[in-house]
Amino acid sequence: MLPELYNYWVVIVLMMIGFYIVIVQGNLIKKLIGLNIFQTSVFIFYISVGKVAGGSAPILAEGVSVYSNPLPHVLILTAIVVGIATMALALALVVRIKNAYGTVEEEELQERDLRC
Amino acid sequence: MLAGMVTVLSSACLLLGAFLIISGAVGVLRFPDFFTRMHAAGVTETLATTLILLGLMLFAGWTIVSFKLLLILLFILITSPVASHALTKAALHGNLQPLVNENNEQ
Amino acid sequence: MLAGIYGLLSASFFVSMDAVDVAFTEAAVGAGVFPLLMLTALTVTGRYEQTAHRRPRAAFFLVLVTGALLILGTLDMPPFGSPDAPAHTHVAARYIQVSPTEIGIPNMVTSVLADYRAFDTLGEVVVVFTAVVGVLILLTSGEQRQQSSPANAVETMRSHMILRVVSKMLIPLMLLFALYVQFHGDYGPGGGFQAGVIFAAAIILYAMLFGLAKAQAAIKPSILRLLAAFGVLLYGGVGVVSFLTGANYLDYSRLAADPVVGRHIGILAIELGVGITVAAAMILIFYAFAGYATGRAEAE
Amino acid sequence: MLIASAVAILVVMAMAIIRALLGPTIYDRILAVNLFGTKTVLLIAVIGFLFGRPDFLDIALVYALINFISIVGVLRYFEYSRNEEEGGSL
Repeated sequence: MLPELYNYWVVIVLMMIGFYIVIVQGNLIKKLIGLNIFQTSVFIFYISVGKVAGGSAPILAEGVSVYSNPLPHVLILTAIVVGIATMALALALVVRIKNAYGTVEEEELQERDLRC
Repeated sequence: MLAGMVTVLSSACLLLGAFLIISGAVGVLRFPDFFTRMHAAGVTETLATTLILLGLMLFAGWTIVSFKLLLILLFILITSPVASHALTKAALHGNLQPLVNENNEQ
Repeated sequence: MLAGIYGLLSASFFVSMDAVDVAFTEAAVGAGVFPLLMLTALTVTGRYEQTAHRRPRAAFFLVLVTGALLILGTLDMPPFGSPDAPAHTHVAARYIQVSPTEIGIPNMVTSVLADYRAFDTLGEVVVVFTAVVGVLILLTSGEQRQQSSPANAVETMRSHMILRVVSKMLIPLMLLFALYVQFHGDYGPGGGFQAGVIFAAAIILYAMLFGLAKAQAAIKPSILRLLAAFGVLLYGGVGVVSFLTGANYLDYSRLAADPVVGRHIGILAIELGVGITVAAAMILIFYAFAGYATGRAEAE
Repeated sequence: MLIASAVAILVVMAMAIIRALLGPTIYDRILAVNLFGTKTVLLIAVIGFLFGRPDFLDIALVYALINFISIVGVLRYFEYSRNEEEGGSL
């Protein structure tokens, strides 16, 4: 039973690494990288769910009768591109924060906010 | 007869390529400084890639797959040395001195 | 830095999971565009950071507990790869069985993406478009500055003669390959999203090697903005046309006399819309970041 | 035979990651990432044959392209930031 679930565990380890980075790092850019790792772990989770043992890629071919589930693939395919677009938006925000505050460290930002 | 020969040939190509990339990786891991590592990686990479892709091509025979493999081979043959060159040049510009054997200088 | 490797690794994972299309996208996005964006943002924010971590012990504990709970949760999940997991027993079976005859294209991912779930995809494209609008609003306030002195815009790659010549050779091939991916998406892995990203990556390579000003002269940002909007419009427009033919919104079966052919046409059209939007969006985002970086460097 | 070369490529990729993590200079890391990228191309091609679905080759092709682009991008970034620092010190 246990070896059948290892894939999900890898996902969880990745997810927790991302989570840890988001919590611990004060640098906003590093937080975004952690967020990206988290995001990718979710992608991997979806794709793992979509896998069927012995199945092949969901492109019709002769002599193949078992296909993996195409639905998670579709969801993740769009999610990746949307993810990069939203990540770009987040980076743009960080860049503007740098411009306005002169720093991207969370603690310094809070200090400045308190002073105002 | 011919089919058997092709199989043997492609297997030989694959094995030789695998050996080469492993030796290259060992070089990358063990050599003392950046430029020697670059040598290990850059030199083996091209030949090993060619061999492995050639082996796969022999497997595939005359199909569109073979053509795609040829395209990949072409791309790697063009880009990989160029990337190595650019990297080395950047490293040299970045004031990274090659490790020179002191025995020769004496 | 290691994000690039990470992208490569996850893409090879997707390949082994049979998710060809996803691997395709992740290959282009995770390994190419994402690190580039990260690096361009880093040039603006600076590489240096303070390393004071806040309460790592507590965070580690929290993470450990959450992870343990999640692992406990997986014990109830169906075994990996089991064919009768709940995820495979609902609509997916129908997609796999019916789509080859109903839509007539071999790549099921494309048919689900562009036909059965066309609404979802429309939403995603609109999200991408909105994100680009947001990035542009945030970052293009310094546009006049960067236009005033294009002469000393990024020319750091001038010394790499070989790189420039080879790239000049490769870029047309990349654009060609992007078009192949775009229009081959119904037979093999590929489609609008991937093609858009590859196309954008080629243009970004050009911008990196020959300077932002030259790239912007070749492909004007104003045209790109129009194109990004046009892609979304094309997608929605196909829906309206299918509306007018008497079918439901985004139901292409009446675009041609034969429903299968009609669906094929519809899928190609909206994939084109997706491709145009994604390509324009990625190039615009890169322009915005790079333009901001150079504009700031000159202001200092 | 295919399996043997796939395993060999995997070993090489592991070595490349080790070098990327150790790498004393930034260029060592870039070199390792580059190595990793080309090996991924090969791995995808070989796996495509292993599974009998050569459709995967398109991905390998994308990889070959994207890998090159990202190496160029990373190089440009590091040269750019170095120039900036030099400009600042002058």
